[in-house]
Amino acid sequence: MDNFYTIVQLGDATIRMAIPLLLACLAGLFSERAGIFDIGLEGKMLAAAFLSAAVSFTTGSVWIGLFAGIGASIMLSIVHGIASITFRGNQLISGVAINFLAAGLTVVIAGGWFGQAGRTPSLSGAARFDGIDFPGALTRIRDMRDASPGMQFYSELISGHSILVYIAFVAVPLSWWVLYRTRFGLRLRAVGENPAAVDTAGISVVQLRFAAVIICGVLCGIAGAYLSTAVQAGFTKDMTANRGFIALAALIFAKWRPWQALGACLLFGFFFAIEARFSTISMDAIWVILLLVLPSVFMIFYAVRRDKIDMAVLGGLSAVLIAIALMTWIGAASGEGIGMLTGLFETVRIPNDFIKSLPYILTVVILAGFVGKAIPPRAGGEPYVKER
Amino acid sequence: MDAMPRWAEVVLVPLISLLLAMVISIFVIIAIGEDPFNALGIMADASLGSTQGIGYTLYYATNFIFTGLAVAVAFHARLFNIGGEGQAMLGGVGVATVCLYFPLPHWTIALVVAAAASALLGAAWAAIPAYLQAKRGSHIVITTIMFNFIASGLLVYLLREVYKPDGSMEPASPRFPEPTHLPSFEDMANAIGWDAFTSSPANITFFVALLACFAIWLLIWHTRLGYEIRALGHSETAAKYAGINPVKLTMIAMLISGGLAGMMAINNVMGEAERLVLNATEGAGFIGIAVALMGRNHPVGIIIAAVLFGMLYQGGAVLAQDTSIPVQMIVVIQALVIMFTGALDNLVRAPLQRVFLSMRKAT
Amino acid sequence: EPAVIFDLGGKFDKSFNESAFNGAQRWAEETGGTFAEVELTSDAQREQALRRFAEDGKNPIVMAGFAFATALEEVAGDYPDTKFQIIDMVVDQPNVRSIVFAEEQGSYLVGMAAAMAAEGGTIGFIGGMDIPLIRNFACGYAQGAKAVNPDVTVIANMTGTTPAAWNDPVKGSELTLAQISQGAEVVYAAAGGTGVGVLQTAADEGILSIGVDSNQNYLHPGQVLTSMLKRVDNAVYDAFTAGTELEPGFNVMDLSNEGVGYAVDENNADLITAEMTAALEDAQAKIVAGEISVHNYNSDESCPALEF
Amino acid sequence: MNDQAPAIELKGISKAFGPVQANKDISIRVMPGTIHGIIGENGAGKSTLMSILYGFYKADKGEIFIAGKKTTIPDSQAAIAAGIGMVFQHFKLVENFTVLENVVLGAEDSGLLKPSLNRARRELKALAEEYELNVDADALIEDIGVGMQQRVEILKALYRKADILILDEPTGVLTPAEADQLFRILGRLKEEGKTIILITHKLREIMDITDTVSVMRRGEMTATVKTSETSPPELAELMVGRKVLLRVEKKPAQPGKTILEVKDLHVTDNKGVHRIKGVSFKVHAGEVLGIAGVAGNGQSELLEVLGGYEKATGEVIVNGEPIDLTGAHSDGQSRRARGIGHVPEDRQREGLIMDYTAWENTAFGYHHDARYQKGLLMDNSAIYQDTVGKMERFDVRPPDPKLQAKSFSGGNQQKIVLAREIERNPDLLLIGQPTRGVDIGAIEFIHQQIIALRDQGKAILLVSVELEEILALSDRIAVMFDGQIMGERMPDQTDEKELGLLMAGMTSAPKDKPLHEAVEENLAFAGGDASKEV
Ligand SMILES: Nc1ncnc2c1ncn2[C@@H]1O[C@H](COP(=O)(O)OP(=O)(O)OP(=O)(O)O)[C@@H](O)[C@H]1O
Ligand SMILES: Nc1ncnc2c1ncn2[C@@H]1O[C@H](COP(=O)(O)OP(=O)(O)OP(=O)(O)O)[C@@H](O)[C@H]1O
Ligand SMILES: [Mg+2]
Ligand SMILES: [Mg+2]
Repeated sequence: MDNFYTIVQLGDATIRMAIPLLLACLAGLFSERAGIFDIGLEGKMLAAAFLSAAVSFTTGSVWIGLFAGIGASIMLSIVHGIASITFRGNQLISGVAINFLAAGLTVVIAGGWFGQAGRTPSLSGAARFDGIDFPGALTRIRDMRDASPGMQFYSELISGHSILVYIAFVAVPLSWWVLYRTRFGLRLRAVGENPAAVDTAGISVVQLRFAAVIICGVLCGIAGAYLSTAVQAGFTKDMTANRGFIALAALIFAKWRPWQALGACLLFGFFFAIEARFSTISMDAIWVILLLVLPSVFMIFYAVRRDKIDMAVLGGLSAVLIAIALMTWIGAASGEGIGMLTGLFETVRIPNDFIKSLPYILTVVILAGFVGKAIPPRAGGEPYVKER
Repeated sequence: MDAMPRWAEVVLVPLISLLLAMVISIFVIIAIGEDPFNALGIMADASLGSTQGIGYTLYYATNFIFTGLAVAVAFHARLFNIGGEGQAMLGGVGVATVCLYFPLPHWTIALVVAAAASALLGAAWAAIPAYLQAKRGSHIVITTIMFNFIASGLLVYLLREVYKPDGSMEPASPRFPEPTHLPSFEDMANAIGWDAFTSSPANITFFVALLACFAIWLLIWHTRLGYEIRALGHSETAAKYAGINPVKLTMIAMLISGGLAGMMAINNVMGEAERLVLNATEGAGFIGIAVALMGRNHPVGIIIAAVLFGMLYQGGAVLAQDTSIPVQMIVVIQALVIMFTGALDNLVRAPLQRVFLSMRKAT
Repeated sequence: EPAVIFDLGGKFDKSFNESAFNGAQRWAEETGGTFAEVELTSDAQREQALRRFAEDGKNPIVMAGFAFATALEEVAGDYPDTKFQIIDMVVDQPNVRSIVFAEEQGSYLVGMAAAMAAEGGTIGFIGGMDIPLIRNFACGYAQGAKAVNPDVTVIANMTGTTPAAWNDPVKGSELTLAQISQGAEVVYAAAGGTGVGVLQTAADEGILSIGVDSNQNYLHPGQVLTSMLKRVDNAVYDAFTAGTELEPGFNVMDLSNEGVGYAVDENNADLITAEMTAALEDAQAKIVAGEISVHNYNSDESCPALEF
Repeated sequence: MNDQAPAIELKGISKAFGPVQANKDISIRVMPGTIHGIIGENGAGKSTLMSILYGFYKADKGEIFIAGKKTTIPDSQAAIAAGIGMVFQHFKLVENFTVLENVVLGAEDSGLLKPSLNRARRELKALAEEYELNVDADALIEDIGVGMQQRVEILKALYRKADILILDEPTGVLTPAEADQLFRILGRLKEEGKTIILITHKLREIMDITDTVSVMRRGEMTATVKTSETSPPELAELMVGRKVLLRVEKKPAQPGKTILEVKDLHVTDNKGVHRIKGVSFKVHAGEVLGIAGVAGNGQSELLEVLGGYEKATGEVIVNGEPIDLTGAHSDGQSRRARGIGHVPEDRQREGLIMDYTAWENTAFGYHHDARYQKGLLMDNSAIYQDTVGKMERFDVRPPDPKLQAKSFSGGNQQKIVLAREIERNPDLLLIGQPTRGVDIGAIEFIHQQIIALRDQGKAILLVSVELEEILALSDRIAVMFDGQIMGERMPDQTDEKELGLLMAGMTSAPKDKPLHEAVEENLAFAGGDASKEV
């Protein structure tokens, strides 16, 4: 029962971690499906997080704050659009610049506005999104702990999230429907694949792409507002903590499709939930060693059937992993009176720096091992140039 | 036939873009209620007004030259290496390891050994994203970003568990032994009896960076390897036709790139801090992207852009101390510079082209 | 003109740095003087900031945080006429005043309060960056709790291992939820800006929390049990008041000189029962008198009451 | 002829792309119900002019009249509204959309897709019946051959109710049977009163089906004549500005020893499609072996394998020694070392680095040559000097080695590639599509070079989709279909009709159904393979 509740809670944390990723991921989906790459998701979320908190605090209404946050995000989207659509600039660079811009401006403006560089005052009451409690649901963790599993599931996972969470979940089928079932979606997908086809069909490439980046702005705005007004009660500097980049990785993992994006974001959310919950994980040395050695063996087998580059890179990586495994073993066995064999069953603590890096490591592993070559929208990243 | 002479493309476009970025920055400073000209004055004075200021500026510029070159080399192969930050961290690990655990008798030897170690670890850190891009098609932008995060996790671990002296609270290595200390500009000036660059961090690594620029210039435009790297960058299909192995070239270009980013550590870790600290790279890996772009991926351009960003850094740090403008103002200015010179360059180029075209027609 | 340099968490971390700022601010208001200040954004700037202030003739220069130790070692000798004060760390130089706080004593008292408030016998601790300094907080807290209730369970978590851990309210909130699900009824946040998230979540979930450094009772009236006061503000205030006459040397701020303590005000008056007040005052007297000795984690990097 | 208003009248159209004046003060009238041809050298401005009419580019100056009414065409939307449809030189289709989605794109009825798609499906069926334009509405564009893709483009125009149809070099990628079928359809459209503008480099097509023809040169309209009153030599002269040899003059071949022998070659591409299914043949010194075939039937892969950038199984013997088909020595460098030169099919994507200067491109693939080295560095000035000579001998215009490859016209780009590969004096020269999209002036020169090389006793393997070219240059002709060689013919003992049948996988004309249908069926059968991008 306790275990079940832990799982339910982990699920709850997963949702909390996944929602901003999901919204940002869908944002990126619209933009990139229209052929505009956007590594500025991070910056847009950050700007939205700041402005929504700031305006919520000032007006006392979180809804006004939400719209302000969305507005901030849309503004940056338009900047990105002007750079990459109107002036056909480099989309990656524009994205990098937007990230810097948001990181700097939020702090500078917060300093001017609230006299506290890098944060807004705490929000409370109507200035913040509260959880929506479904009928009959328990609201307190202490009550839930003693409830039945079904009740735990209902109260923790189904009920009690803020409205933005439900909006994010609804956004998934909605995005799918818009992309695949409407005229707008058809055109949007087409402009990301071959803008010339859209152009010669008599549709404005520029308008369509601007529409896409603005949708991207709206979704990023909600993601940012969620962080500062629902999860937290106020803005702190750099509070997006690289979620924009993880969302991009999720987008690639999902191969630019909405339902898969949901899956990818939940997975990444889960990694972060684990990271946030278990800052210390201990296990028997043998498991650690196996976890290091087995992939090494697999990689070596994979490499020997291929060329020199595979052998060098994978061999090197395996050597490092095996060295770490050996060191773990020796470390575990080096205690007083512990032999090498019993050393295997000593409990070792996994460094929490590793656990903190785990989501990133898993992202790479997933991209490398399970996604294969993700083919982005064909016109993605390239400005549409008719005449030079 | 080009629409514009080359000098206009290379000099005029970036310069006007830069001016535009400055104009907007001035408006931002006015908007937060400060005097922009006073602020610019402080920044100019702090970065160029004294040999000490210049020493700081060149110290930062040295970092940016390395990361800028790193980005540029990868760019020539059409690879976007955002991982300079992580690669530079690993470079720091390399420097710290040789400086702390190898008995290096003299700074000259230490410099060579540390440069090699930092380049090696930087390259190793770039190897996996490069491999994944070349062999598995995993997007290098994403993987290098991830490797930045992983590098910082690894660095904290190493600092705390390996390098940190017992009893210290700070996750940082002890100071490197005396013989590994590199001569700073101050030392060099004093040696010739000139009292200058007092306690500024610029050091001999600046010259190593200039050397690296020359080497990269040779590599890219005067060697077969450079020829192949550029060919791959321009057209992978054509490269294949010519018998160039894209996988191999992708690896090589990224290894060189990672090595250069790693070598930044001899400046900041060995030359300045003389110990390894957590946040030593200070975002230089990201600035490198802007520097490479502004410098049009050419070593000479990179030197100029690096010095400019060095001035921004140094000027900004002093600005924050002397006024109530937060340090992040500098981040805003950087963003504007990157935006205008990197992404909005057509805003300047298109009208300029028209001007040159009409001038030509008129004659 | 005196100067203060804030550490990476930033001036408004609602905690350590803010406390230092408050001290400086109070001095400025009372004397009408002005002071210079700077917030650092990276480790590499420490030395530069110190040197600039010293060269500009700022005196004394106060820095908030142990991380300045290395830079100060380096710089202090070059400016023998400038007085420096470092907090939370000892730097042995003739012109440096080092101030350390007996955090374990203050934490001991709030640990007692926590154990008395927690009927179920489980309390939590959330630290910022995992360093000996913060472990000392946790250790004192656990000792105090065990003194009241030997069977008490203390769940301790650290937010992270980098300075970013001082500023990660989202993670703080997650850790709080985890601790609540493990039964925690009071959580003590010694985590700088991260604590904002801890206190927020505790309030949202209807459990009690304990603030740190400055008085944080006001953040969620009626829901913050108390705050462990670490009077960094006093340390800064005193240094500024002493001005160039600042006396170098080593200084411990503890219960006896009100360097640490716990906060009672109108926001938590209802939470602190008479029984608690009696027990806490009794313990405080005994600590000051040396009858109770609270173990300092830093003395031997171990803790009798808690395992990390 | 009559007093009817012209379907289209352009007056004084000018258009510059930066420094390039693509169209200069062009005027043209096209009468309704006629087929109007436009010819001209590469870069003469034909596509530009038509793109202006279709609203893809905006003219700098000039007026457009549709059916006598002055019309402004700011974008393609306006052109479509004015009843104009255009099939571009490079198709404008979304590769991973279905045929149906491509047809509907931009012509949807409402916000929701379903109704539009349903209506389009019905209408497509009707159009298909009316014009014999069969397509599988649910096939993905990337899965169908270029002939089919062209049909989709035509259907797109008809679905939008176009009265004026512009086709830009439509036959470049078609088999003769497919081209015939296209012209039949055009004939029927004309009968219905629709107006057709046809851009082509093939004078025979002009003579066969157009009513009038306009000639463009260097951005200007040099002549408009009635087709019935002109002749190919006259048109060629109008285009190029001098007399052009339309026939290749060559002596009979003197085949020598076997230079290239291919035995049972198999190629499977990285998608797992079996591209070449057991091909064997020989090429001797002093002869040209021509390989004919519809694009996508394995000829490209054949060249890629021999050129060293596609892996294969089987045996390939050059000058008596086998070459490595999979291992470390199967790359382009090793091939060149074995005396194999290669003019690739796609000069812009393979043969040249478009952003490299001409002199840099001269070393491309040969950059490891000892004579281009100076110690560890490359000897850039040696390469430069080399280029000056090559440009002169091959009459590359402008002869400036510092220009980037992309600033040369297609014909001159091709000359740079040829100069590089021919002057290397290879024993075996692989040539793919030597004159694709190249105008007749340059074609003449390129053909002469190929024959000259043959006469020096070199072996030449020529791949081309142009049957005329194959017939003119080859000493023997092999026809590929679906990854196999359907048969070998001597050029003087065969004709386009027979080769066309072989290219569609048939050895004799079918009796039970029209030829083009059978061709279509067969090509569709090979369809999975025939989808390779062209
Ligand atoms: N999109 C473009 N932007 C700039 N210049 C172009 C562009 N397209 C063509 N050119 C210029 O046009 C000139 C000739 O190009 P064009 O495409 O007409 O050649 P071509 O002979 O038609 O080649 P091809 O046979 O491959 O179609 C060159 O100077 C080239 O630089
Ligand atoms: N998009 C473009 N941008 C810049 N210049 C262009 C562009 N397209 C064409 N040009 C220029 O316009 C000139 C005319 O090109 P156009 O494509 O109309 O020639 P064309 O007659 O169709 O040639 P081809 O027979 O090769 O198709 C070219 O020489 C080229 O310089
Ligand atoms: Mg053309
Ligand atoms: Mg054309």
